[in-house]
Amino acid sequence: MLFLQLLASGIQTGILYALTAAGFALIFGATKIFHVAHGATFVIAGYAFYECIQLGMWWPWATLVSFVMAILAGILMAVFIYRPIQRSEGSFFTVFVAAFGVSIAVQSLIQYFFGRGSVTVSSSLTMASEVIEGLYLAPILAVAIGVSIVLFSLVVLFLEKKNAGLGLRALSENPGLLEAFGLNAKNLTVLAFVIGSALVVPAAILTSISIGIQPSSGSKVMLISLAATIVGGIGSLKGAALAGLLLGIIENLVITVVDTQWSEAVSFFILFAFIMFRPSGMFGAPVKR
Amino acid sequence: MAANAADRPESALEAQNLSAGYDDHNVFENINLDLKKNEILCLIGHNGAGKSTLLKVLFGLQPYSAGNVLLNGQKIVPSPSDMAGHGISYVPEGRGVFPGLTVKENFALALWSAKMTGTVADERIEEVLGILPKLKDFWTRRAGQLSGGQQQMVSIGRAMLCKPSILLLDEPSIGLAPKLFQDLLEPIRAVQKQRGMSILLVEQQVGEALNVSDRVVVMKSGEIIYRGVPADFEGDHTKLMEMF
Amino acid sequence: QSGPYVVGTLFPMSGANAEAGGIYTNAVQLAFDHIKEDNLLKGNVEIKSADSLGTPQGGAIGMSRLTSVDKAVYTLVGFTGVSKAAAPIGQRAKTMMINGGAVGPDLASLSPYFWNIIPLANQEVKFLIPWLGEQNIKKISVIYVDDALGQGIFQELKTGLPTNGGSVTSAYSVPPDLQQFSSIIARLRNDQPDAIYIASPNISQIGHIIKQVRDGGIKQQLLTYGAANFPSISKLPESEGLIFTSQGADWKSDQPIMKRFVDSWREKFKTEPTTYGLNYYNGGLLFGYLAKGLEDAGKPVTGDTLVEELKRVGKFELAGGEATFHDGTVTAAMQINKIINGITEKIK
Amino acid sequence: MSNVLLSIRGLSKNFGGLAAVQSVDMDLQEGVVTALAGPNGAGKTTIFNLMTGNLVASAGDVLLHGKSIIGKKPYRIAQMGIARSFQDLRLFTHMSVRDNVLVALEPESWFWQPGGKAAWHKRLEGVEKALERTGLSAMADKRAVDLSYAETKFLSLARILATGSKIWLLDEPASGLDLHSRNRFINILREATAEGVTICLIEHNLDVMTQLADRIAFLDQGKKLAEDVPDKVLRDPELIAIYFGKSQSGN
Amino acid sequence: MINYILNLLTLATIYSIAAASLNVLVGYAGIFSIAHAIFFGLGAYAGAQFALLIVPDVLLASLIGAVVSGALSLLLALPALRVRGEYFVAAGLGLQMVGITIFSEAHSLTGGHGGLVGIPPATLFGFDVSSPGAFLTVCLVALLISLAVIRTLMRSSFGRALMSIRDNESAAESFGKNVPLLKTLAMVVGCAIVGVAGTLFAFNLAFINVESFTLEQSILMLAMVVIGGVGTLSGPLIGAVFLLILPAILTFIPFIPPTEIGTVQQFIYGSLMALLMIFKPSGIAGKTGGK
Ligand SMILES: Nc1ncnc2c1ncn2[C@@H]1O[C@H](COP(=O)(O)OP(=O)(O)OP(=O)(O)O)[C@@H](O)[C@H]1O
Ligand SMILES: Nc1ncnc2c1ncn2[C@@H]1O[C@H](COP(=O)(O)OP(=O)(O)OP(=O)(O)O)[C@@H](O)[C@H]1O
Ligand SMILES: [Mg+2]
Ligand SMILES: [Mg+2]
Repeated sequence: MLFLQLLASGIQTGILYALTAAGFALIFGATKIFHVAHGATFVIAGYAFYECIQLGMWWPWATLVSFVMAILAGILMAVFIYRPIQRSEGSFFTVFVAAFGVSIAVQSLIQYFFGRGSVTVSSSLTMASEVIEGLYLAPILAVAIGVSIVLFSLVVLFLEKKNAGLGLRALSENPGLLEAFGLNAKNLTVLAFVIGSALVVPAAILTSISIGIQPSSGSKVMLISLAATIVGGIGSLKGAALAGLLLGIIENLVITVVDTQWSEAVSFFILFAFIMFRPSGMFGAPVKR
Repeated sequence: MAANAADRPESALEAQNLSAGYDDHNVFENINLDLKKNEILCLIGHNGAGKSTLLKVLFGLQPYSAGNVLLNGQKIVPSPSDMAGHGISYVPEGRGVFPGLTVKENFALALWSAKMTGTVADERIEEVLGILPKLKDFWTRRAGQLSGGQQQMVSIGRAMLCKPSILLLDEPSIGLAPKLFQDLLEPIRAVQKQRGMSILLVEQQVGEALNVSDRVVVMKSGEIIYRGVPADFEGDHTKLMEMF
Repeated sequence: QSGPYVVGTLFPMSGANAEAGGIYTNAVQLAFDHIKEDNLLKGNVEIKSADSLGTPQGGAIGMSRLTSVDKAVYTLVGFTGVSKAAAPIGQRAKTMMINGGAVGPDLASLSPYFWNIIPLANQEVKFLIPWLGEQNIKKISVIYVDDALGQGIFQELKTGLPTNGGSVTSAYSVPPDLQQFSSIIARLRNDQPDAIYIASPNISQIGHIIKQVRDGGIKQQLLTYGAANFPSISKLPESEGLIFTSQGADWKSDQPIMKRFVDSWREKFKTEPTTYGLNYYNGGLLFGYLAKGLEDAGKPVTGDTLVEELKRVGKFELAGGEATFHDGTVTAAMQINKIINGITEKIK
Repeated sequence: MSNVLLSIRGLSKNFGGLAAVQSVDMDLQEGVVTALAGPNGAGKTTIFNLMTGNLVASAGDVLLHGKSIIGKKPYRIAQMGIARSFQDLRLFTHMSVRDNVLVALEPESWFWQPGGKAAWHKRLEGVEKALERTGLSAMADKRAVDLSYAETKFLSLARILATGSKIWLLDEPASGLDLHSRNRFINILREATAEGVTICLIEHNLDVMTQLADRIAFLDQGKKLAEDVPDKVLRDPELIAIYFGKSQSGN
Repeated sequence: MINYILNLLTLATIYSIAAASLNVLVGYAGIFSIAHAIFFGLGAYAGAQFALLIVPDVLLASLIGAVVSGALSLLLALPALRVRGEYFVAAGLGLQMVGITIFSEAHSLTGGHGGLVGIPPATLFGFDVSSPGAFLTVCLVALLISLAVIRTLMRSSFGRALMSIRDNESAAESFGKNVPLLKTLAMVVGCAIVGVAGTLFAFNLAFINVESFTLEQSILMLAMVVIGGVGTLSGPLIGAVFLLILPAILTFIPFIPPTEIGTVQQFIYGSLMALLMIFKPSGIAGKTGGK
């Protein structure tokens, strides 16, 4: 029963990871932009939702506002931070440091306007009850599963049916050539940021309900997203999502064998192990050396 | 063979007094080039003459500092997506394929760019595979795993997909075995004759290129120093090559 | 010489623990407002704030600035890591340091210039254990961060509980920045303890644990230490019924100093006062008393003389009652609180 | 009969189901320029990669001075005196032209090179000589990325020239060059062979091939179909059909 | 004032050493490490333990710090030899996170979260060098030596070999470069130097715990290198001074209510970082407009 319980909580954690990781993976996979500020988008989405609820808004509207804010944040960063840097041939690390700067700035802005503590949106969805003997589940688990399945299906469908997925993959390989094909690399970059940032929204909302969100929540999101992206295989959206789910489950299950203070480090052990023994990740193409 | 007023309506893509370059230096200034409808125009010149730059400017990949670009006699400011929309294809110098995508996916991308779907798309693929039958052999392999020449084949095939009315080819022969180069040029020439297409061909393999060209233009250090027809040289192209 | 006396504050003003820094700063400010109103001192007091970022390095830079640029003679600090990094710098510069927030037991002996105006955590647990015995709460599970605070509390529980017939049934050590406790909660459910003690230096983490434990359907009594005085914990709906120790602070007391503190706090900050606020308020007052003593004796006000004065007097009438200082720390009254209908009430 | 420096025996390479190279034998004789010709995808580059250890052979052997070097790491093989160029050049893009060449002259992978000051000066001299011969002296301080196309081709050659290796494997070194540059290129290679360098050359340009090659090995679909002096190979109607197609057969 | 400035300068000097050593990995060898704070920490713990248990001689302790950090850098070399680019960034991240957990749990070596307290004042050959001025001098000398070592190595064939690997690994191999060996050596050199910086850091603070070796620290060091100018000698120094002095200067901004100081400072700090990268992508000391 303990196992089942841990599995359930693992799935819930994992879904949050999967959603954020998929967003990060999509952006990174397509644009090669190491979007460290993905965590900032997460925090913005979470606070937007919280603030709207505080203002008495009906939750679907609040969700909508949260989507708009996150997507807007993504687009702004793509256009005003990353584009100028990439135009001047900024290296991987130039982008990294700029994105890091943005994260700090966003974090302090949120702190300034919303305070430093953790905020939580109260909801009856998080109250667990005994479903079967010894297994406690909260309705939010079902919501999370439902939302993530719908969202992933939508995104995957969009990417595959609309050829946009192909465009994004091509973008990751050679944006210049994309232009020679007559496609617009800038628009595709923005598209990647729109979808990637949108994916983070449900995760942010679920987190603000189930755990609570604070200005500094972004960094953990970023780390796990990054780990899942690599474990899943760079360029594979499904891989990242599955890896996120898996990391969440393992993080929970692992405490049956190791002490609790190690549970977080285990995700990174796994990351390390993957890089050592299967650098292409679960679904990636073999790494070219 | 300078363009006179009567030729105007026939022009497909034209550069008028065009100047362009990089950061600090101009590669060419006040250049005039007129690609007529249904002709193959061969542009040759030494390394660094500015041929690729001109092609890039015409396709909108590179900004120009002065002059005009005319498409079918209309003044335009070229941008890659517009040009593609107008049925103009460009084959860049070097490996013009996405190495991580399969040949099929490379094609799908080009079809997407040309907004072709369904049966139209299938027909186009059929036709190109008819021109370049070898493509079938590696249809589902990643382009990056192909040999240099095979990649070049994919690149040209892809450019033919959107049924282009104008084709800009930048040194398609690099890395191609002579037979393959011919195998490539001949069907293109055939298609061109059959349904009409303007081709601007930049080449170093002057002999082969002249065999298929209608006109030839020589560029030297950013200036056009000669305009003529292949017959001027009666097969002895060394004379032409010594011009630059 | 009569001032201006420079008093420094070294609190985290940004980052995860900035909430605490804000409250501490307000409290110190309030104390000096009162000192000024009373014309207690001849000299003016100037407050200089430095952001410790809550990290040792930030603390070191901030402390070094306070001592050498601002020439603070008296500095209020908080947080264990910061205190440890600041103590040697303060000692070198002969600045008196007062901690009113961190409760790691190892803070007692950092430096002769370093004094705690807050009873350290082990004292709180010592006070709690007999009460647990009375309530027949025997089996305790502990969720703790493996630092001085957590260890102090954990050790105290482990040795203290058996004397009252209780025991620690299970203990979970967690990293200080963990936010997600579902796996621990699953195991807690199996442990079936009578109560769960939460010992983390990270205020938002305590909040996360409380919320997630309750959401997870665990109904057992929750226990923690004085950190629950922070609104982000005490105002959580899930904190209903939470029991925690803190130093004695009877907000309804009619001791004039206390009454004045409580009233002005409510008026000025529109929130309920907390023991942390109280401690730093007292930290401010303490400086007033020490400096006054020195002024009266015609001595200069320096870190050295302040420490001397503290040792000489030993006992001070501060908000909440008389406080006795010895061995680098303070002995003060303790109390047990329970959150009932969102309000913190003293139950013992 | 001249001395065989490098030879391959029964060399094969499969990529998944694709037999890119099938049991190829070939000898590179001292001072002889051997051209590898054949249609695209014939396996020419793959043979180079097998010889230099960049790919691991599925079967067969590579012998240097009669000793097997199969399974050795690329850097070991390079240190044994085999220098190669790449179809896609692979310059050290952000280093200066001079450093691009200098680095090729410093084989020791340690904190310092043996030989002290004297050796250092000798290396510098080597660099200047290589730059001069390839006509790059004027742009020695430019970064490789800032070179024009033709210059990058010559830099790629300068690196190899400087190593002092006696065996060169050149993968389409002159492709895309104009007539003038091509002739310069051919001259440099001629000089090198005169100094005793053994060259194996992949080339699609007939001019270059006929002007340089002493022997041509003809490959198709991973198999070696012929190896002989150019006159013979270029007269074989079968090969011509494969390589040049019909219209060129009179050439 | 003077002591504060000395203190800041000391810290800036220590971080300059750290950033310069990271530059060996990032700028020259193309090894994108974001676990540098772990090696900084290894040096700090090793040096501090040596000072606590044996003798607080800053030279000996630094050597110990360098040796321990350099030796354990082989841990990082392992993945570095297998993967590159973003994959290696992720490996570094894994090492960083696991390393922090180990630092927090290895109580007997690191003092856990509580850290190591009471590191004795530094001495050199028996003389006390713990006064701010003297210790700054010690740190400056260490910086000069580190820079001299780095400069000599990077201008030698070793540096060129590293750069050739950075630019094109397979080509470097084809010119006889033993890539795994060179990468490992670069790693050992970089990490040994940061080990020295770590030891000096421990002496300077007289107290160390995990909070000084977190991912944020690693990123801060990286930011120093990038903001200063990757692959340049002076870049890391400029970056270190800039990123350490800037927040200190920001504390002198008047008119900010004390409760908001931190927030405003952080906002300015973060925005400046982003803006610098937009307008000076190759770093302050880097060549402009270069591609
Ligand atoms: N990205 C660039 N930045 C700066 N200068 C460039 C760039 N690309 C080309 N050039 C310069 O512009 C000039 C023209 O180059 P271009 O590529 O158009 O020549 P080309 O005629 O196509 O030569 P080739 O036959 O070698 O392909 C050359 O001097 C070249 O060095
Ligand atoms: N890494 C690889 N994975 C799979 N197949 C490969 C790989 N490298 C080459 N091939 C295949 O092996 C065959 C031989 O390729 P190779 O590059 O040796 O040809 P080549 O003779 O050099 O041709 P070209 O003249 O076009 O450069 C080709 O069919 C190619 O697609
Ligand atoms: Mg060109
Ligand atoms: Mg090849």
